[in-house]
Amino acid sequence: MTAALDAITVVFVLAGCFFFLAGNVGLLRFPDTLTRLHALTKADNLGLGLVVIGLMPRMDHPLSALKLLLVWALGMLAAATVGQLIARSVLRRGLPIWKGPQ
Amino acid sequence: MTAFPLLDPALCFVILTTAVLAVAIRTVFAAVVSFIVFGLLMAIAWVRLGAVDVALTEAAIGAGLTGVLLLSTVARIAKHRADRGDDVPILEGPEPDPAPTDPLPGLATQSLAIVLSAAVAAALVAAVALLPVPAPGLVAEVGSRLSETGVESPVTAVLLAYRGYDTLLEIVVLLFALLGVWSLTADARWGGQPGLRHLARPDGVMAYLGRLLPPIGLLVGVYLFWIGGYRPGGAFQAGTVLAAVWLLAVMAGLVPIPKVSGIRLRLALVIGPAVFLAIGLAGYPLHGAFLGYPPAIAKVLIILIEAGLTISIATILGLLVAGAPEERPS
Amino acid sequence: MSVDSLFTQPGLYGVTGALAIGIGVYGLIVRPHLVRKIIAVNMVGSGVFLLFGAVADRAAPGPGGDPVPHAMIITGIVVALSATALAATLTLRLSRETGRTALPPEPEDPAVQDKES
Amino acid sequence: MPGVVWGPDVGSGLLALAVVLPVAGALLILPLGRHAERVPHLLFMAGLVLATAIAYHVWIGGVLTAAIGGWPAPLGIVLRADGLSAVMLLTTALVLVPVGIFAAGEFQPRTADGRESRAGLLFWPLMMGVWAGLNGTFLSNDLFNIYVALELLTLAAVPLVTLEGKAGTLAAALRYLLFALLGSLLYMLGAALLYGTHGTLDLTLLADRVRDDASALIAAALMTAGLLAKTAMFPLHLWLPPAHGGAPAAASAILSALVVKASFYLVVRLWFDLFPSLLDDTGATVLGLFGAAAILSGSVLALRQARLKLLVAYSTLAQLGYLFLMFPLAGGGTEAQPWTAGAWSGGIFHAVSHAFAKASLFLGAGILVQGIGHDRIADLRGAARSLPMVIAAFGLSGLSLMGLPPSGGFIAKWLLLTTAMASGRWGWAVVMFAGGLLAATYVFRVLNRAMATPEQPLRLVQPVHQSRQLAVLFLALVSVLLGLVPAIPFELLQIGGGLSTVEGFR
Amino acid sequence: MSEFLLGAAFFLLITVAGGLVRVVLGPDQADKMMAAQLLSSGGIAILLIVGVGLQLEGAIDVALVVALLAAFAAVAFVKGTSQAGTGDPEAVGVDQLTTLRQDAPQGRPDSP
Repeated sequence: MTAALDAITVVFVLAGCFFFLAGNVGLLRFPDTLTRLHALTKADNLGLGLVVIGLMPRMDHPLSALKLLLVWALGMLAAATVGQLIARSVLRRGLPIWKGPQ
Repeated sequence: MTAFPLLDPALCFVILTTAVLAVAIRTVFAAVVSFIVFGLLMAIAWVRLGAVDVALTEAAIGAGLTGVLLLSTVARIAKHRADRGDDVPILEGPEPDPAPTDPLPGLATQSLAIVLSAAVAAALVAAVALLPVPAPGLVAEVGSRLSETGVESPVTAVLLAYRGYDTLLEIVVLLFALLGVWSLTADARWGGQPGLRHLARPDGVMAYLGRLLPPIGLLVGVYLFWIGGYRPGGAFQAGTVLAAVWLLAVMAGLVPIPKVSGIRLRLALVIGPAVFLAIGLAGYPLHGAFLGYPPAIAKVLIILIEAGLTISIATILGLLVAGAPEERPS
Repeated sequence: MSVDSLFTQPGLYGVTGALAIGIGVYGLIVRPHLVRKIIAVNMVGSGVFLLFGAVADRAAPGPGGDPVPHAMIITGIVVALSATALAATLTLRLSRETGRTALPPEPEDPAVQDKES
Repeated sequence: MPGVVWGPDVGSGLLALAVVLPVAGALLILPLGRHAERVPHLLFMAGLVLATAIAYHVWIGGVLTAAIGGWPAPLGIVLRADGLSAVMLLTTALVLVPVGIFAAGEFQPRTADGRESRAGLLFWPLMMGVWAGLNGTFLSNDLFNIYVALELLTLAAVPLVTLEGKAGTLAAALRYLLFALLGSLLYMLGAALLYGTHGTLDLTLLADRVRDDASALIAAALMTAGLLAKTAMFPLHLWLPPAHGGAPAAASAILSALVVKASFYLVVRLWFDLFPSLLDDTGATVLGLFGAAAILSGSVLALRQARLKLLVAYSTLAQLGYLFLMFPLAGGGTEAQPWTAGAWSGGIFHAVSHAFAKASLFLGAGILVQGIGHDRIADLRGAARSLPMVIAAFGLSGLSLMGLPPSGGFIAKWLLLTTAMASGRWGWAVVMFAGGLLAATYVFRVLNRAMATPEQPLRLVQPVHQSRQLAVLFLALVSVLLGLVPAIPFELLQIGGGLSTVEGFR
Repeated sequence: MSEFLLGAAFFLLITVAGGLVRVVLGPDQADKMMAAQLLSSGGIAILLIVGVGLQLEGAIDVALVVALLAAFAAVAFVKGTSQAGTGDPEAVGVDQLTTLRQDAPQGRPDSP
């Protein structure tokens, strides 16, 4: 039974790490601010969620598992709202917007 | 103990890179951002060193509040430059940076700085190397007398029982920092609301965040306050989280900060140190010494002190970040 | 004289603390902008606390460590924040009154204006 | 384990009160706001009574120690009051009472139209904070607790510099804050290294465990460098004149007379109690050279000042130099000489008499600024006629600065000079003579300008209340009185002092 | 297992450190702040993994505090860029959105 739980942890944490890598590559490679927002709000949250799911079986008390979920929820809430605010501030300040690969 | 030997050198290297960035990076805003990242990595380093209490404090105060304080300072400096009609349009255009890069001083000062900082760093590395291997510490003493303090978490026992006098002076230091900040208001604005008046779109995302996060923050704050007795946590970390969410509600324009001359605000500031002082003086008859807690009721006294401290710390830290009153009192 | 103690976990963090102090001192002297000086002072503070934490970790390795230095570091961080808040407000006031964000080169005469009748 | 405090060791019970009283004062004044006029003066009086009680208990019962919370040394924090701490506590309380009376004329919590005044209200809790920081530093026997007390002192003193809201003082306050913060961090770094090596931060325990090895030297160097920055000693003195010159008179009196003395007191504690054997010739001579450079540069710069407050601020730099001459004369690793105790007492004596003289000078300068509208030395003609008591106080304090009999400064310099000559080190004696001469020039420069008969009598811009002039005169008289009856303070100083016994080192 | 977890933390640390490049290069302040946000969410993951790897129950609380305060720092930044500290980015410049809609023919109508 613990081998199965360990396997879940390994798989999910690795997947989480992959999405964090994807997020970072996105942050560095994307052409303009608005597209980079995807890296921040999408890839990272998925990475964090997978890591949280991967770590949940390791928790000895169900309450700490709940706390892990709260951390993930907070992460998502922060990313969503901040992404919206930054996007609106970028638009308002009229920064150059990438119009596709001319 | 080092299950994965590569993690520590990597963490140290990234910490030092962020430190160099915070000093050497071109613009002031980027320096503040690097400093926020530095604070976060320090919190990870503290967890790696097993000091979870310190990690909590560093994450809440070092990375959190100090970062926000510096961010709002940079923004307000930009506002002052804009009000003065300086050339740099505030935060418009592709590379809007409020403060242009400031020139480095002459060669003499730079070389002096390099020599001095290298000397200090080298002396310290030598001192670290010279520290004796069987390191003396007070772990045993703290553990042996823990039962008399009525608290299980050793750090809370040290903070509030063994070295309670330090913590009393520390909350007084915090209060005097606030008095110092308030003393910098213009005379005409004395008595007004601290910080800038904030307005937000009623149905916008800011107001939504201002309504949603504070309850969660309150929950986390009370949780941190309560577990202070058993596990890492306590008044300082709880106070910081409460201050942060209170400021969030203020930024969302939902909650007005009470006036500086308001009596309720002043009592909230003073209650923490006052309760601590009263219990300290009660220590004379109860236990024969200042801040002496009789073991039987030590736990109750410590919880009382922590409750007072949490209220005062949350109020003081919130007002410290909000800054000196800038609004003309209505 | 145990140089190899530098490569154990506490030694490593102690050296990082020492180097962070060096970087902070350099930044404090070289950078004229006041917000950067505040950052440099905070960095020296964090370096001192990291070095103190490494010292504590040596006393009792593993989770927990020596609680006395940990309590002192928590006090130090709170004191550092209050000093930073005062320095930031002074900087803001200087920026609003004089428009400068750096200290004047040599200490010019403090404005003890004559209260001419 | 916890002896009943009301029994024989009443004295040790009082120690904690010396810090609790100012803190309680600050906490009381803030909510009272407009209605807190008389509270500070009552507290200053109570503080004077408390300081005398502590000094009395030290006088009859020897060194007092009080473990806070009943926790013994390595674990808890111990407050310790020996002769030196008792003298410094008394000086602080004795300087604060007249300064409080003086400041009452300038800082009222309630403005004329009944509103609460910013500076008027905040001045008093900040003074209480400085007082708590000072008492905390003088009494604490734990290195980290001293760090927190020093931070409280700095964070209460810096806002005093900018309290009058003048734009010029902002840069001075910022420079002061940055120097003080760096100083405190270096000090804490040294304390951290000592904890790492010896496992405790209690001074008495550390004094037995410290060996003269490289790590103790590095820790001592770091702590001394930090404290030199906070004492504005020669290489790190840039911040003091604009800060003390620009601050309001009552605040600059406290800053120059007491706040810089706290870090000097700690350097004395470090070098004479914690690392007595480490104070070899090189270390002591370096400190002495810093002192000599401070005397000469401070005095020369004081001569060139056009404004009285800045002249007095630069003279603080010079007089601090004398204090650091004590290290080569009293320490220096020379084998126990009968006169080394004299140099140690001479240094402390100079610190105390300078505190009274400097407080009187700054308050006098404050009255001049308020009375005749300016403090430009060139236009002081006729000031003696219109403000006789202030100029008389200026003369008396000048005596103490120059070190002429019968002032307290004379006794201090006499002790230092005899040690220098008895041990054949003429260099320090020459420096002291030069310093005294330069002090004489800048004091007399001001005096004869003030005594000169003006063409038309100098009109007072604003009448100065009698009690404020009496406060200035009282401080100058105490500084002179110290010279007339030095026996009692001399004996009090020797109790429990590191270097007090005549045969030199313990 | 803790060997694997700390190894994962090491990998995360390296990828997250990559974000520092954006802090240096980032043309606009928003990019730098986003990089900081990315670093902090990566930091939260590292905290969780190291906490579990070292059996430190408190590390989850640290992650909780970091998550809460990261949002707070981002809001402070966004407010800083709007009307210099007091306004709300959404309250301002609604008209600019309409101009955007004209010159972006293939874009979806922007939902306010």
